[in-house]
Amino acid sequence: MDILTILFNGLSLSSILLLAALGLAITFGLMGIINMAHGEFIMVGAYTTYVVQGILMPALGDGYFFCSILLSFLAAAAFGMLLEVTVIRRLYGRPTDSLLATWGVSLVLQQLARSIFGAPNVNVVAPSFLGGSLTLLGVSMSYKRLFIIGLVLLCLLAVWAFLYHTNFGRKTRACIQNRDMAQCLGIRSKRIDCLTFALGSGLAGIAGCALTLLGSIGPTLGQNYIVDTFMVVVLGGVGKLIGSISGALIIGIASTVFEVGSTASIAKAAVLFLVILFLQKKPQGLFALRSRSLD
Amino acid sequence: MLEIKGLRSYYGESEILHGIDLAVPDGKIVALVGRNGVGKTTTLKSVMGLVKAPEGDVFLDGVSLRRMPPYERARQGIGYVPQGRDIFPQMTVAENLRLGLEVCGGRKQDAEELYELFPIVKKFLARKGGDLSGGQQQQLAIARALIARPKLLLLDEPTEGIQPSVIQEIGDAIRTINQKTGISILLVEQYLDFALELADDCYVMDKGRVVFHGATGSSGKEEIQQYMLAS
Amino acid sequence: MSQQKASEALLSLKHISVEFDGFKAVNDVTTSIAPHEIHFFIGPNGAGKTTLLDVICGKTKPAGGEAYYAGVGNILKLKEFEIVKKGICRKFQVPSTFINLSVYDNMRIAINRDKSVFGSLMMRKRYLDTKKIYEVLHLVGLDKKSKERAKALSHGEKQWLEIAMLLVEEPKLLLLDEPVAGMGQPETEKTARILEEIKDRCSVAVVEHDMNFVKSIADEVTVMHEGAILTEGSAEDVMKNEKVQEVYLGRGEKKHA
Amino acid sequence: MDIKYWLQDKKNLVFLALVAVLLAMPFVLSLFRLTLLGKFICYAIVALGIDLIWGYTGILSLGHGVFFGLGAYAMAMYLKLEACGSALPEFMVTGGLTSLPAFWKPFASFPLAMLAVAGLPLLLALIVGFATFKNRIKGVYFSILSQALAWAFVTIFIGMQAYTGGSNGITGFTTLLGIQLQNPMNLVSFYYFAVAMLVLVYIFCTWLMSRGIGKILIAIRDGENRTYFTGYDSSKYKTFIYCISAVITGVAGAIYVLFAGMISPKELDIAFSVEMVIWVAVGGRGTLIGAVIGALLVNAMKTGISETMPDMWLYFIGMLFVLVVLFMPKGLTGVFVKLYERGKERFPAVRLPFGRRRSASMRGKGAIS
Amino acid sequence: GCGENSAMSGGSSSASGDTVKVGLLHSLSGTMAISETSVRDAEKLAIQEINDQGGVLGKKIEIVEEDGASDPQIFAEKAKKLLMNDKVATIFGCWTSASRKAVKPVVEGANGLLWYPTQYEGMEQSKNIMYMGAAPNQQIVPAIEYLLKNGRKKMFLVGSDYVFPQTANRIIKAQLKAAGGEVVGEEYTPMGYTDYATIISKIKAANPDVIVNTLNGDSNVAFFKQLKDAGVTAETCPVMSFSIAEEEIKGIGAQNIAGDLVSWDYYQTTKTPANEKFVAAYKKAYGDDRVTDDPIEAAYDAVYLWKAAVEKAGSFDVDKVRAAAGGTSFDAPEGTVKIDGDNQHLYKYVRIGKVNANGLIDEISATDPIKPDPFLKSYPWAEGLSAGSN
Ligand SMILES: Nc1ncnc2c1ncn2[C@@H]1O[C@H](COP(=O)(O)OP(=O)(O)OP(=O)(O)O)[C@@H](O)[C@H]1O
Ligand SMILES: Nc1ncnc2c1ncn2[C@@H]1O[C@H](COP(=O)(O)OP(=O)(O)OP(=O)(O)O)[C@@H](O)[C@H]1O
Ligand SMILES: NC(N)=O
Ligand SMILES: [Mg+2]
Ligand SMILES: [Mg+2]
Repeated sequence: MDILTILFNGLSLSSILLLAALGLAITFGLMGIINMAHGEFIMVGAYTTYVVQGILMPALGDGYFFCSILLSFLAAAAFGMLLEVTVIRRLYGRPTDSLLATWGVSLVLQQLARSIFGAPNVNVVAPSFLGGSLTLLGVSMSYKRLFIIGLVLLCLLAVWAFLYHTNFGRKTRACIQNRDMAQCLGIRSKRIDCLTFALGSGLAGIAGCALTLLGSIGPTLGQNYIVDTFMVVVLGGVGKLIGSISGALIIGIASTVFEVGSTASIAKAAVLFLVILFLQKKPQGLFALRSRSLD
Repeated sequence: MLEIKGLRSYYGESEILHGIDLAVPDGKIVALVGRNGVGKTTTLKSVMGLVKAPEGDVFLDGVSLRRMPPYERARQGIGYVPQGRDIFPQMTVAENLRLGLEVCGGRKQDAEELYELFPIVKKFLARKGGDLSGGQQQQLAIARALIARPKLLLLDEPTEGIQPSVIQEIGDAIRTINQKTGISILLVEQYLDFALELADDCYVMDKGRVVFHGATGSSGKEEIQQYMLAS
Repeated sequence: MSQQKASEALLSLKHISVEFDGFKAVNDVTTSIAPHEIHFFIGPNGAGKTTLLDVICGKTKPAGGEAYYAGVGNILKLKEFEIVKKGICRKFQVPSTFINLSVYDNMRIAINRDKSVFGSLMMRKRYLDTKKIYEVLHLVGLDKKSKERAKALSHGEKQWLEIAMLLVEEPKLLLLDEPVAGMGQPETEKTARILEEIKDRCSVAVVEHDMNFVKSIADEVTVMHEGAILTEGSAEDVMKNEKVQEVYLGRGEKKHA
Repeated sequence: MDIKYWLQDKKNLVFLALVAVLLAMPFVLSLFRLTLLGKFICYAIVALGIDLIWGYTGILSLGHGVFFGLGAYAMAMYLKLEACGSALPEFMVTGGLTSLPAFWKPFASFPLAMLAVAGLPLLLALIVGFATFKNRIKGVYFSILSQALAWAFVTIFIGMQAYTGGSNGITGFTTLLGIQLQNPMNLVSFYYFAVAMLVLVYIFCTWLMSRGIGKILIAIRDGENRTYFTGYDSSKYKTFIYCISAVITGVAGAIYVLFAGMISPKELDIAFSVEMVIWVAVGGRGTLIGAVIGALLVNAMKTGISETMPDMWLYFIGMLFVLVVLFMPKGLTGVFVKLYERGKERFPAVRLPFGRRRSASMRGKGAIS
Repeated sequence: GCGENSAMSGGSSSASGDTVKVGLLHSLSGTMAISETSVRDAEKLAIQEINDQGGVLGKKIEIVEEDGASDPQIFAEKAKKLLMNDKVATIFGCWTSASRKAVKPVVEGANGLLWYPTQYEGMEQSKNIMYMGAAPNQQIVPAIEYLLKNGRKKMFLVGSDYVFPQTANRIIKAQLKAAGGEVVGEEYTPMGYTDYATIISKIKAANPDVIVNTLNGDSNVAFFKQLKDAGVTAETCPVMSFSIAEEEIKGIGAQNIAGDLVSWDYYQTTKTPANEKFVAAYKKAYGDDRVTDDPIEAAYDAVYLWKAAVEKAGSFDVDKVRAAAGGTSFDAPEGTVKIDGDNQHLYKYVRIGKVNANGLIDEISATDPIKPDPFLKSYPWAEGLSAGSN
């Protein structure tokens, strides 16, 4: 296999990982919530796409997919908001507790999907303009993968602009860093937290929508992404977007390279061990947040 | 301006303030002093709504703050400089300042005046708040509270950890601001001389109660000092 | 400083520099702390005083320089806890205690002599230790709160607890970062008394902005400015220094009465 | 340890009462239920191990299933070889092996297998703990890392089918040192053995936490950086307690195999590892007794609900976790302590000293520092 | 009061009163619920039908259902519970080999009976299990023969890192070696794996005549979607799958798999009178959008075969039912199936199928019932693959 193919495959895998992890980079990386239900939010996005397809495809044809990106975002965001208001809100600053509670939530959401859509997988028909692939320099690049790379760049840009170049983003970061003080500056921290969490969840929804292009849509869909997405965020360094980007790139490309030389199982285990080893050198991830304070 | 009436505050089950009465008249600087652990910080936090205070009430310009969450209170025009500064450590100095403007909707406002008062803040605009030295953070915290031009400023030990020359500057700054803008100030201080020199009025606290209230004239000063030593 | 003094110093710092992303927080600092002296570090906010203490106690690794500790040698390569075991204890600018343990347990953890895992497996309540803990707690006025969780102490009380924890450890060199910040007049005086008292047993390096406090007990004062040493000497001497007055004390230093 | 002192702690008395109930169970329960309870007791032992590192030290491991699995696999390998006699285990044959792999050979010996039950978890914990804690990997980083570790181990165990039985795991045991595993009387003996181990481990844990080290672990949980400056090498403490916890978990895994009659990589998995933590959370972290009660209760409920509502039980269990975290942050033990203290206030006459010694840890919020 | 009672046998006390208890043991949660819930539904349908017709030996069947939760250890525990606590007459359950291997010692210990509905890798035989799915010689071997016959000699093997695929591929390799085929690649991916870019690149580089796919569950969806986009078509290089039936095709999307090959004993389109009735009944019970497939049908058959065996034995007693089971036949949707008394597997039809654009499968080649040979004893090339019955 030539190097360009490996590179493209790695890049493609990275983009998928990043898309799946982007929401987590916000809810976990910035807000400190270990959201074990993140995978289930991805699932919500995927099922939303399925439902939207059923309703809109007859009318809009392939165009339904663009609606479903938006609606997946909104649906997952709505779930996120609901979760924030009922559960997460009480758990800020208690990361382990957030982990346990969201684990419970993930069980409930999985079962909910089973109750509503049945246990078997459902199918989403990808828009026809994304079928097939482009061959460039001898590398066959499927349009779906190119589309996902584009989508993740777009999401990144939006999130980055939002967090670092809007008032809301600044308020978000303030709340995350010191909730009480933010309130004392007139910031409605509860609302901000809620919206931020909804944003992170919504991004998971977009990931779910995009993943219908490549993978299955079923109640356990989210479980496949839990370890990978957390690794991406942790490897990059919690709290840094640039960290998550490089985390995804490293894991994606390393997985692909290993897989070329060995098997998928070995590659998977090897990458995990590699990340674990790497963290020994850089315990706070690639892009650590430095801080002078004790603890 | 600010009126505290019969305020009782709790941390969990334990009552810390046993009925505080205190008033900050319009445009005046009022000092609140007392030994360690008597509840000064708790009083300020109660005004901001950060601790449980089921009994008593706080009025700002006659409006009861009782049912308001902290951010509402801030929007009523209270600026707060907490003990320990509470700078946002991962944000730049500039961003910390911008956040000070949230109270009035995040509109940009001229900060030149503040830069004059605290040149250090301007010098380090691009540095992360958490990397500043203790004293630098303190100055940033005051600047952050002032930037939105509040009606009432709550200062919790603003001289803690500040170099002597800057203490004087802070003192001057407080006085200047007070005179120029008519802002009212409630100042908690351990550094008695500093407090008494600035304040028009002084309250002494002990064990969750106000034990003395008087003006800071030369006669008052001695009396206050006595209370401080005796309590 | 004289060559002779350096040789008998408890700790001598040589050409210490610290950089943060190209910013020199401490720049080629050379000084020493003699046995049984109270050595103050003063200087403007951001001068690098806290950073210097960070270097001594192992929290920050310097870009260059050496720190010789009597009988041990260069300590900059050691880990924090190893440095503590050599008898250098540190109080932080923001009080830091074990908030979920009682005041008493905080003290017990500090007083424990054998700090290895095996040692603390065997750690027992010893009558003498308990007695000493209460003595020290009494000294700082926290004996009545010995059963309180450290979380429930006020800012000033936490400062005291931290100091008390250092005292029971019987260090050879005590590093104090703004010990009287947030303390009232009487407490400040009490701190001064305590420091004078323990001076017989150890050296103390103090960072402080309260000039009265400095004047009352300083044996030696080092003034730092922008990462470097501006001047050194007795409290009287340095306060007379014009440059010090300009960058640090300001016009009406005397008001600080 | 002073027995009088030990008995003064109400929690220990509760434990003794619980043990009395457990001892009576063989006379009450059917054989099937007794085996089930035997499994739960193994879980309770695991929970004690989790409580040591999470409840007291604040290290959240999401990969303890690996230690459980290592202990269990060590036992299972021994049992399998005993069951197969001189023949090759069938999964090796289907996997294409013609002779027993070298690393299996020691497991033919009972003493060596038992050594491995404790030794393998210990070795792994030592390596992982030493490296990660020394490098100051902590908090969520450690949790995620341990989760990845579990994932990697599961992948390897499944992938090496010819050597580990793959996703089938190892099944089909007959005897242990010639004792029939399925024989009812023997199962009752195993049950009593499990209870004895629970008591032993519990006493060991209370002893450990009553020493100075208990306080120091809490100090590490609440302010690890400060412990360096008080002269403690916290990484050694963390490695130590992590190893202890791993060994306890491994031993529990080995006993568990006797009741389950099999082991599969599912028991190394993240889901199972998270469940372990949840048992402790439900019972109340940092109390030991809470861990035991939590493990027994959660599993009893899980079994009960899934038997009555096989389609719906996930809703109940899922909601249980959420509700416990939200409304009982200190778990059941916290609720009981509160009720007890309320009662004490109301009826001051019946004042009893409620183990003040450990109260600090009980109140701990137990965040991963 | 029921007639015959032998205190030691697992089944007898279940048949007290007017009902007889049977256990249904499938994963209703976890990853395997995707496949197993439908199988469970088929069993319920059969039971419902039997009860409507008056039950078995005059007794209505009472269902005790348990969730195996996709965890072998839970399967073992629940099987124990069904046998020892509920004293069910028999168990219909499991899907994965892992769950079957876990339940096997339990049914053997308590002398219960498990009716296992799935095709599997063979190399096993237990007197306490009735194997309703295809043995390797009823699915894998004929499929490979079919491929070779059609000139597809270069094969690329893709499977999940799991027992069935690994064993199946060992069989295939042995078979190819004997028959002159060639394996040009062999890849395994962990369960739940979703990114097949690299493997597809490897496949393209190896340029096989056919891909032999033994992936399990979710991975199939990802594999086919991505394969299609990479331009590997059924015309140039078809995929022959062993774990994909109509139900899975719904999740994959017919457009992604149309034209590819499968090998089963039964399809929804199989033309028998019994199947017409079965498909109609299944859709009536569970909705028109549901499909039937091989494991669903096998599970359905299992209940009826059990009924036939019980009636032949005149008893629910496991030993008697087993003794009577040999030779018992049923007019199943796939045609008449018969229990082989020697190894308790079924005589089954083998049908090679091609996925059509509607997501159903068209039969393109079929055989008469083949005798089950789980250990492939009748194939000389398979010597050394099995370890005897264990
Ligand atoms: N989070 C808390 N939980 C419980 N008790 C607390 C808490 N914070 C403070 N206290 C208690 O409340 C009392 C008053 O504390 P407060 O911080 O208001 O004192 P202060 O007057 O500001 O003292 P200082 O000058 O030392 O800052 C103290 O005795 C302290 O023990
Ligand atoms: N981690 C860091 N990253 C960047 N700059 C830092 C960092 N730590 C310290 N600094 C800078 O180094 C300088 C020295 O800081 P230091 O805390 O040592 O001052 P200080 O003398 O203790 O001041 P103060 O009296 O206000 O406490 C300051 O300008 C500070 O902003
Ligand atoms: N036995 C199977 N198909 O897993
Ligand atoms: Mg205070
Ligand atoms: Mg400092």
